[in-house]
Amino acid sequence: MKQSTLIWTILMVAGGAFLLFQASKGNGRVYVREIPVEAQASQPEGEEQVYRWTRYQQVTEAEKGEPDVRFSLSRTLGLWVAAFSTLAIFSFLYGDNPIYKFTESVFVGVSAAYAMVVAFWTEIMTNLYAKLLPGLARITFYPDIDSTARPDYLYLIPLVLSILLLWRLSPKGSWIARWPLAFFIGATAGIRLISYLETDFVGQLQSTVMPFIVFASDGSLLWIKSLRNTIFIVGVVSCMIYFFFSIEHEGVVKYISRLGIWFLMVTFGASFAYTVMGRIALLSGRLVFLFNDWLGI
Amino acid sequence: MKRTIPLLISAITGFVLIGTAFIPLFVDWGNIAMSWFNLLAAFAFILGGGNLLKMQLQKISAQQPGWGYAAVTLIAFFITLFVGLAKVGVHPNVKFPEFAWSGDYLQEDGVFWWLFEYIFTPLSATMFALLAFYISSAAFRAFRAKNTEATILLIIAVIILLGRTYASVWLTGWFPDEFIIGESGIKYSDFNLQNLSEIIMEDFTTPGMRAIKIGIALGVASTSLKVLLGVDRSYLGSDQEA
Amino acid sequence: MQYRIFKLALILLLLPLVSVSGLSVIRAAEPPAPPADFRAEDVPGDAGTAIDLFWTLSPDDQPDLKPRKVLRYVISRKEADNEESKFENIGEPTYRVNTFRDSNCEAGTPYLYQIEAVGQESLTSKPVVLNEPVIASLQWFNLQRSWFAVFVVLICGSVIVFIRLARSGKKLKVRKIAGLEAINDAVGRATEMGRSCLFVPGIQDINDIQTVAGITILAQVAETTADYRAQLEVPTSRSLVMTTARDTVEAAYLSAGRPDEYNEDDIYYITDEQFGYVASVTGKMVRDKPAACFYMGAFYAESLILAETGNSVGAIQVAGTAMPTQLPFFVAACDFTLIGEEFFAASAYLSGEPQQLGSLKGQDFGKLIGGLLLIAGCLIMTLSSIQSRGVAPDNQEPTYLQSASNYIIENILGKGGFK
Amino acid sequence: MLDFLQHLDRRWIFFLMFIAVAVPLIMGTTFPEVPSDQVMAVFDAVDNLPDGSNVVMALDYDPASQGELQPMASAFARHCAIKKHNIYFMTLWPQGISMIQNSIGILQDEYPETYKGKYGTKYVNLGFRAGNEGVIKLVVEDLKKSYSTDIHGTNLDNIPLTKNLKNIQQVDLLCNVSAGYPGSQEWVLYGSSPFDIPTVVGCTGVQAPIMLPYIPDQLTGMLAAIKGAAEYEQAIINAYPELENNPNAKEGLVRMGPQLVAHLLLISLIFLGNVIYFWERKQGLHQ
Repeated sequence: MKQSTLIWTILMVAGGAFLLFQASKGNGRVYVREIPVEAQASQPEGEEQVYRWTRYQQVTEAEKGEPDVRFSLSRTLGLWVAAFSTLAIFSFLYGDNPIYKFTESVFVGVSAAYAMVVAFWTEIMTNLYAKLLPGLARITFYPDIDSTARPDYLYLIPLVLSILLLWRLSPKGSWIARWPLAFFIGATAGIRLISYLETDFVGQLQSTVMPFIVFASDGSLLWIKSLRNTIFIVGVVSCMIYFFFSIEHEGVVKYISRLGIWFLMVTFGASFAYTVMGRIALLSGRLVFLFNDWLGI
Repeated sequence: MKRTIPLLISAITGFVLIGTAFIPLFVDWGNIAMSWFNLLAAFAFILGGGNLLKMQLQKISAQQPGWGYAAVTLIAFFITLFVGLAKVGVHPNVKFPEFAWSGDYLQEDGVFWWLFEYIFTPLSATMFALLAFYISSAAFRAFRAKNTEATILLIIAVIILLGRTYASVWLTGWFPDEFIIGESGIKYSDFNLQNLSEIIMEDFTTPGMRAIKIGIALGVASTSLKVLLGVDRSYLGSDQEA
Repeated sequence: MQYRIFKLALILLLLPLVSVSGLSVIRAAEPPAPPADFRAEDVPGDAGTAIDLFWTLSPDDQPDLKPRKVLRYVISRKEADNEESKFENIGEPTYRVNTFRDSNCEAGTPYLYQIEAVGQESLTSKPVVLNEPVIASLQWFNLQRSWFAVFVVLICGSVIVFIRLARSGKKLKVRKIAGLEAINDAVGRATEMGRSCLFVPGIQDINDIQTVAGITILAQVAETTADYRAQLEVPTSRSLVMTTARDTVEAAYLSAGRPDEYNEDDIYYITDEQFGYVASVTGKMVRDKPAACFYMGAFYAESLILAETGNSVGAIQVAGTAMPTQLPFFVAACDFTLIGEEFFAASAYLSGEPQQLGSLKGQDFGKLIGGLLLIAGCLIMTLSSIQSRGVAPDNQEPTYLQSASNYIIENILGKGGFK
Repeated sequence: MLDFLQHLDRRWIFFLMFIAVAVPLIMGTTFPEVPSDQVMAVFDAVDNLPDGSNVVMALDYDPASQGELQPMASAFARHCAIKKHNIYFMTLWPQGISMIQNSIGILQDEYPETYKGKYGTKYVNLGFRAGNEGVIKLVVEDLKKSYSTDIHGTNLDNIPLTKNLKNIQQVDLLCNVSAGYPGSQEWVLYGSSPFDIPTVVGCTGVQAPIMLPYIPDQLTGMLAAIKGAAEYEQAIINAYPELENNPNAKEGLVRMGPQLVAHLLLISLIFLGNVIYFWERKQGLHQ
């Protein structure tokens, strides 16, 4: 193990030196173009007022000499933070370490808060707050709401259910959270029962009904098409028999279900290959970020 | 009370939604139920955040091993939550500049956007990219042709892995465009790796998946039915919990 | 002189050409011809909220005309019996489109529709208005789904009936599941080698049915380990799963007659986080080198990390899950795998609970109906294709077999409904 | 030798994998692709629509799957832009908002004459709504119950594109790019299958086999994994050669290089692993 430690240390030092070299060449810097924004107040009866601020648009390094284009500290910092986070997670491959654990904890915190913020602004504010208090919503966050909009008191029901749901966090009386949960689960069960039966049961049967033997319009046998249809139907039926639990696997059934399991294995083989393919694509996506966006290779 | 009402709620909701498929009058009720459902789903995100908070706080107060990391999680959580809810660094909507809060919370250059772009994105993407490495070591150390089934699976996987890249052209691109037996309609080139992998996907994988889908559909239907009828009450939890 | 005559002749010759081309320039800026055969139909099987509109494309709406003479159609609507109502734009389908669905109708209100073709420079054709108003009417039952309703009733009904039967004490037969014997063998070998068994119940909470099925199988594993006096370890990723697993294992040791050998500390909670949990479990595997590993429950990307480590310590591995994406990895890396429904069937078989057995039987009944329908449909289609072999399809009345196979596909399995 | 391989530290395999993906990426190797029938079905579904048709682009993925799906989403956006379609963006994933911004970026930077400053008349960003399949169920029946405003808080009744849109049964095509649940399968189950909405999807390799049985009855076509993306890019380039010089339009094609080397590496690893396994079995290590 001593030897391997040495090798890995050399690799890491070499990697670090390469990074420094790339950074010294000016890579890993982000430039932005300044775009001035001028906005007129929307209320015509109010006093005329113009609001100004600047928007920034990221540009490629080639444009850095142009006017309005400047170095962006916040985005450059961001890029390096992103690169550091990427390497920190990759460090888990060498072994569990504090840097990995640190970034992982950051990830858990950020992602939970992110989901909360998005749910808050998109669903809760637009579909609950704006429906229950349209007047207030108009003067705070959503000036575009129709001024004639009336509160829709029907939305008090989901509000109450939601509060009951959050009750789960309290140490006492958390059984009350079962009511919204029951609504949630009942609704899921209802829509799933119908759509799965319609699309995945009846719909799949419909797509599978086809003739074993196919003829061309001139009456000659299309034997390749016939063979493929037959394989297809036999495949579906034999797999269904494998998953049929009311009869023992004896006699003919034994052979049919054996055929079924082979079909399943071919299915899983394809699934295996596609999953592998996807995982590799994810890695190349990440390396594209490191090489192109950060190191500028 | 603790059990009957939830059972009633789930049964009524479920059967109304089933009814929407057959009785057009129910469609509007179904839509209302779905809009409530979506609101509850949004609150579930908040519940998730709350749960995280609770657990990390417990960890810290009990000084469990690794509580320092729990503190890191909490700090990250609160910073993100604050900048997101307060729309820090977000300019208002151009159409309504006098409303300071009318801007888009994920606006480019906002602090929340920065956190998402430069912390969340690389972390989540890299977590998943690790899987490519795990698959490579599992390929070497775990995927064995132990029995007929595993052998078929691995052979098919190899054919498709090759057939979906340019290797198929290198290895089997030379298969001639000639009929195998007379005018049979089958050419040698129909069996090059690319075509072979397509044949496998269309004629073998699709029927297998179809049978699996039919099975899953029946399973989902019967599970849903059991929930609606109150036969399966596992979602209510055990009585001691209350 | 000759030259001038020639020139004159040339001008005379060219004049009509010029005027024709000049005309065509004017024609390009002309409004397009209106569409024809404009008609409306109430959408069947809805609550009276939608009307379908159909028309024949404007003769100027040609596929390869450049520039296009028709860019889009404008459809407007007004209430027929309301004097003050005016035509209001309700939609603008693009060229080459000849249908439109108005989903904003009120049931029982008569509507008049109007369509115009719009060409270059926003020139519109003469409007075409419907001859008579159309009313969207409410239907009480969506007849298009009548056959589907039959399926729903049959399948749900059979599940209910079988659960009742099982509760009333009738013995429901389920075939032997081969994977279950593999479990006993694995435990037996662990005992021989004097090493422990490891059971991983997936990473989902107890409300996931796969976790529940996994715990049922855990009961069987625990009974076997109690019999053989082997050590059993269960690391969990959810605290509720830990509690349930402890109850289950304790009960299993009790029924095996060895309550004293049950050790609560062997069933413990690690962490909710996916990779943290896996890192801890695999670390444990490398240290303790269990002789048998069981993975029963809902698994995600961690499946192959677990299976790989188990393999590298030389354990016998038995897996069971219904996650279609993880099954391939288990099949490739484990000695035995319970595939999808087999996993649930094994759980029903072991638990003997009426609701599990009943729904398993109900699903079998559904498969039976589906399978029979499928085979019947395929046979009828084959016969009909043999029967009408070589006959041109359009000049022939559909034969009995053809209409039968059409009925199966379009009505029973499709959206045709009873007819 | 075999003994050495048996006890090989798995970090060496990780290192090999890294090299297998990194080197072709740095070299930028691409290979010619021939679009398959399945990919051409997707291409035709977008291409055969009249210019300016209404397309819903549901981008249900997150940064974690960007490596696999971004090339598809970009190709869809580019293809729709060439056809001047009206695009409605939406997502069922909270992290999908930023993915929509990427696609809008393509519309504005590469096709400014059609899309720059045309928000509301050529494209609209509906953003995210919570509720997974619940959202689908609602938008196919009653869009405005779920989306009363777009992402900027503008009322949908004040946006020309959405003013008359009752639900998405009225659109001409649904394009979905999805990384899992909720995604392609849910769109088929609750949207395209019961209401016959023409749908094409682009999905990850993990989902691809699961989506296969829906083709062609419930689903018009599918782009499966990065290979599907590369073929689709090639199909677009074949039909619109002006894209030949746009390096961004070849994102997927560039990724096929690492894919090839990594697949070959994996196959040799599986092969080598099995050789060791059978050798061990012969030695009697497994009974």
